[in-house]
Amino acid sequence: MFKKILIANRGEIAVRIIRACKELGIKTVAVHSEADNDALHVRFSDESVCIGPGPSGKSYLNIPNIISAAEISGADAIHPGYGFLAENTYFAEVCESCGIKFIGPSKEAILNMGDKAQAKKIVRKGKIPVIPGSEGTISGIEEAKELASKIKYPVIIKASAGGGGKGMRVVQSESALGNAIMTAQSEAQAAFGNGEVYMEKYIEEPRHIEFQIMGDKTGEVVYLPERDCSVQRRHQKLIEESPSVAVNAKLRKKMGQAACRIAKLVKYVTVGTVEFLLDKKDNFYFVEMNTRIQVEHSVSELVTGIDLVKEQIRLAFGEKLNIKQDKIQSKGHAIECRINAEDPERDFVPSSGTITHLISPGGPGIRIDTHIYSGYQVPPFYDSMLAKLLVLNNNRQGAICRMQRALNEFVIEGIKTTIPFHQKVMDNAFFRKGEVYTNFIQRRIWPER
Amino acid sequence: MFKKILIANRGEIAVRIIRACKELGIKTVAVHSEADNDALHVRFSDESVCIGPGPSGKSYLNIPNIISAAEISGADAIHPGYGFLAENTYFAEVCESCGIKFIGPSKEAILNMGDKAQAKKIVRKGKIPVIPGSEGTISGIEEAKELASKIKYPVIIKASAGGGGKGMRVVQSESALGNAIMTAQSEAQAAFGNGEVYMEKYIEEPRHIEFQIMGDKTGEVVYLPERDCSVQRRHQKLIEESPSVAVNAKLRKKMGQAACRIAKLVKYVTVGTVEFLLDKKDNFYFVEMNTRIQVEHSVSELVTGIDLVKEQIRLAFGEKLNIKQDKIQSKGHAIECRINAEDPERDFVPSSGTITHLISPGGPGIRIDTHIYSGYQVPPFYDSMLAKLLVLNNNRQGAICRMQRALNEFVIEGIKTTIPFHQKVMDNAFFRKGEVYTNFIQRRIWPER
Amino acid sequence: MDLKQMESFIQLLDETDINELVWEKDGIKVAFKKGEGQNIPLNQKELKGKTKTGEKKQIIKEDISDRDELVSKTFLRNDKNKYVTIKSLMVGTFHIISSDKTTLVKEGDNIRVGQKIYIIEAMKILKEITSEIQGKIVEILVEDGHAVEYGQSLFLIDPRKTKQQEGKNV
Amino acid sequence: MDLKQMESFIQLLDETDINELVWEKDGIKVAFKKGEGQNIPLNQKELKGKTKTGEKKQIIKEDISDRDELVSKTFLRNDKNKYVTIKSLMVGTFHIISSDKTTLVKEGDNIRVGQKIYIIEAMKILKEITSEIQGKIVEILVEDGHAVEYGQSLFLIDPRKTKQQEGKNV
Repeated sequence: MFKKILIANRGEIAVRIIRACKELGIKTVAVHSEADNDALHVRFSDESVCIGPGPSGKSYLNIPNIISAAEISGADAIHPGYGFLAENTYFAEVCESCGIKFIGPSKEAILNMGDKAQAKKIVRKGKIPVIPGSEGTISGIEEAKELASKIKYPVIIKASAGGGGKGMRVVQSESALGNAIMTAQSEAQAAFGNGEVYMEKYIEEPRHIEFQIMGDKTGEVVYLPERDCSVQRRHQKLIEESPSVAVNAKLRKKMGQAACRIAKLVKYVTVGTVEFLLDKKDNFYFVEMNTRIQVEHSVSELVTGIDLVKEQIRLAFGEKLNIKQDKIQSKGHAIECRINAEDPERDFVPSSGTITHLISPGGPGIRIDTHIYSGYQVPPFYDSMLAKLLVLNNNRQGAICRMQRALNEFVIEGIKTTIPFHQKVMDNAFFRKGEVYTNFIQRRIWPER
Repeated sequence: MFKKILIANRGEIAVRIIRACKELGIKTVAVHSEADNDALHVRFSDESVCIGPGPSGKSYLNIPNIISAAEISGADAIHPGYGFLAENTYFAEVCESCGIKFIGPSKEAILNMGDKAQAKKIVRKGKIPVIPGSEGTISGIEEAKELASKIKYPVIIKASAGGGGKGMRVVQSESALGNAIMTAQSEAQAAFGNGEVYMEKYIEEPRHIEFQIMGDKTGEVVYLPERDCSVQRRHQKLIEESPSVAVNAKLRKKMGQAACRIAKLVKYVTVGTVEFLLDKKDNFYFVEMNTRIQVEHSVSELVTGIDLVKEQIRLAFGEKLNIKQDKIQSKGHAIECRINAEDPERDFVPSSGTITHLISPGGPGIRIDTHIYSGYQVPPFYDSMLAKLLVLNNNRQGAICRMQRALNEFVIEGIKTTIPFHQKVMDNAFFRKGEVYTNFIQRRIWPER
Repeated sequence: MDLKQMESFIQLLDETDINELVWEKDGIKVAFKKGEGQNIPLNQKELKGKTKTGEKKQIIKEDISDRDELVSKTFLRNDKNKYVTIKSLMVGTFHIISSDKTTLVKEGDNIRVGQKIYIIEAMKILKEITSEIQGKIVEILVEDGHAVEYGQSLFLIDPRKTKQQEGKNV
Repeated sequence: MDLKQMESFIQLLDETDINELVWEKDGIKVAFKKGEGQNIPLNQKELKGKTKTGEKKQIIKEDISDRDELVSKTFLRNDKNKYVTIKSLMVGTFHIISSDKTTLVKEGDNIRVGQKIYIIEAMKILKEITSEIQGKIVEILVEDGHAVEYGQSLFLIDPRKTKQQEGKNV
């Protein structure tokens, strides 16, 4: 096994990785910016190296200093966590050339899955559905009509350069297509200085369903029960749960096997996630693959009892999978709320400052992953996640009740947090019924926004 | 179901009960002393009533004020927690006469099991072994010899009024019996002013093994997998785990069924615990029954996923057991460390004061039940337990590793705690091998004391 | 560290502008801290002494929108040496009107030691409470029929009032 | 600590302007605290303003048994405006002896802007670092061949020294 792992990250995931290493008997090296001198990952690790000033471009993204820190501390592996350098093929390459194991899949797998067009091409080869649409941009109306009638209405026209709803048009029938394309093009031109648009089949009220997979060097891949991450705001996941109310045993098997097939196509080793959109008729479409550990991995850990970070380290070292697909079972229902330093009343504007008072929820069925403590100063440089609050209970109803009482117990004073937002969601009748699609927040929580 | 429950307790167990009530949708009333104005159970409850000054004799044991608090707040039930009034038959009787449900077994069951001699009589009726010995005190040497040869050597002579090893003599053979009795008698006379002694079979290096049971009003009783509570100091449990390395499936069933038989003999409703001593040849002896929820109930909750406090409330209300014996299964190995405000380096002398800095362990497989927070003042009036730190993992070895990393993460500044003691135990080779008997601490940790 | 060492430390510390010093070795811990600053005029110091945390908290809890109320309460508290509070030692329902509809006491009444001043109903039993002090009732702080907890203030008493009156009466 | 010792402490404490003292040994803890607010002369207050928290912490960490050391460090820090620290902007192994065995600089050397003063080895590459300031090397804070992190102090420089000399040289 590895002797010493350098963790090229900060916050809760750095702490999470240190925990796994401690339980595996592996020494740890924390790297940190000057803004993180008092951070828990620095406190909990065996050694620490300051690698730069606060802004992450000069510290957590500073490849030479991170590699050098691994060298001077004698680390034989680097765990990149999520974000920062986790999906950076150049970093993976540098690690390899320096004889340091990058804890993740091969750089080829990262590359193949990192490029969306390339990823879709590979996935199509595996006969897994991707959202049908134009190969590139569309211009001619006749060409567009032909494609639309092939992929079937409704379709959506999207700006190639776009985002945030600009240059986007949903089209229900052929008669509206010409106008929609023209409006989208001119909107896109105005918004992004680029009028190019493309067409995709429009999935009405989809759910975001993802499968955690684990692969070893012998080519064996297993999947864990799905996570439903439909509660999103601007493509940022806020609440994740497992299992999904929309997935029955048969669909789970079908989607899980599809996820494994994709992983096998890129010879995937360690842990990763295959993300799908699921429509109301149980059709699912590949969206992307995350070639790293994710924030929401803990949801799957709670329901299965599998320690994914330990498995990730073991698999990266070259060990074989030690669990068979038929032994992976869900032991209940888990929900995760991401507690962010953001003001939900003010459009989720980030909040930084000192945590003056902290009371953490406890008791049965609670898991907290956090790097904060009473007196902790939230630096302004990094992402706003303060804590992941997770609950496990026998069923979804029980898990929601438990989450409600845990949110009520959670006291974080000194900064604004998303706790009130989560309380609102747990109270929401549609959420409680499980009627949650990717438009849930704008439709059910803050329709006015 | 009950509408509103008054919790006649404080500390972690009061918080624990409030958590169960919240998840059941039951309103809560906290009672508290003036020393507990800022306590978490006061903060987390729906209502609170001050019932007296700091010393528990005037507050948490003040029956009129507690009953009156239930009346003015309109509570329809009282949960006594553990300690204080939990096994007070008079209190249970007053509750009954005031039309308030006492959440526990019938007062007859408390009475029958509370008197040790009475309890043993009942248990013998059920053909469950109790430690053989004299019915009362012994005086004549011939009578003693006869008894000793019947129950077989080694035997132990104990002071009737005694405790703490004074007036206690282990006798290996008949030749030493006469002298031993005389020495014990004179020692007892000197120490307690009472020279009466009695005889019991001496169990060499026993384990403390206990079974959590649940009974309903139809007379059905189930048991949960055993807890091993052998790590004790002066009969105070410090570490509990489940399952026990000394109990295999066959013995578990035998002992569990014995526990259920005892519960049935006293028509036991709600949750309770039957305690046994287990010798090295798998002989077990009934010691006592605790007719209440116990500190270490959370260990069983972790391994089984059953919420014992919720079940206790449900069963007290008159509902039926909703789980069958064959569905109760252990999902791993759990260990609990009681973190007390005591200085293990100074003979566990209690430590009170303000908690100036607190960092709680987190991540996978951790459960914390506590009423402390950063800034909390530990009052000098009550028992010294600050927190229960529990871990769950696939096996005992994994659970110990996890406990080690959790203890390392746990920062409590401002007062002395038993964290260093627990770290010492987790490191101990005998503990790690599972060679833990009730003399473990004096023999393996601090033999000099 | 012995006394000798400590002395030199203290002197050293006194001569420097070091303000705080903690020394820890093998379980021995010595901490020094110098004065925080200060020629505060004597009268201010006295004032400070009077404001206790507990009181501050109570004032904060009250509705500050009613300024007159606040001022009067503050006044009462500043004057607290003058007044005595009778607190409840029982949990129960407070009655000032007895079962035969007579009001036991009202604001402005002079009460004497041993006089029945209120009734606590607890566990269906009415318990009559007599005063342990004499004085004039400045304010009754709880309404008849309301629940009270342990330590809750029930009456504000001016103990000097009757003394004077008694003086006259004698 | 007995009563006798306690008395001498109290006297000692009374004579100084030390305000607080905590003494702990084998679980015995003695804490003294003087009344708040005491005629500290103005000039002392001014001096106090100069002691910053960061510095206090550092002093505390040092072994106070060596009093000369303490004084000298304190002196250095009080004089810190005089000196400039050269810090590492890279993580790696610090070299002051180059590959051809020549020592680049030593304590007491005068350095000029652009002079090669040390080498950082990172990712098997040796990077020569030149000075951005001129002055005299008061102290080299890291030994040759030791690892350094970002922001670690490497040299203590007295920037005035060469200015004077240069003045003479010119």
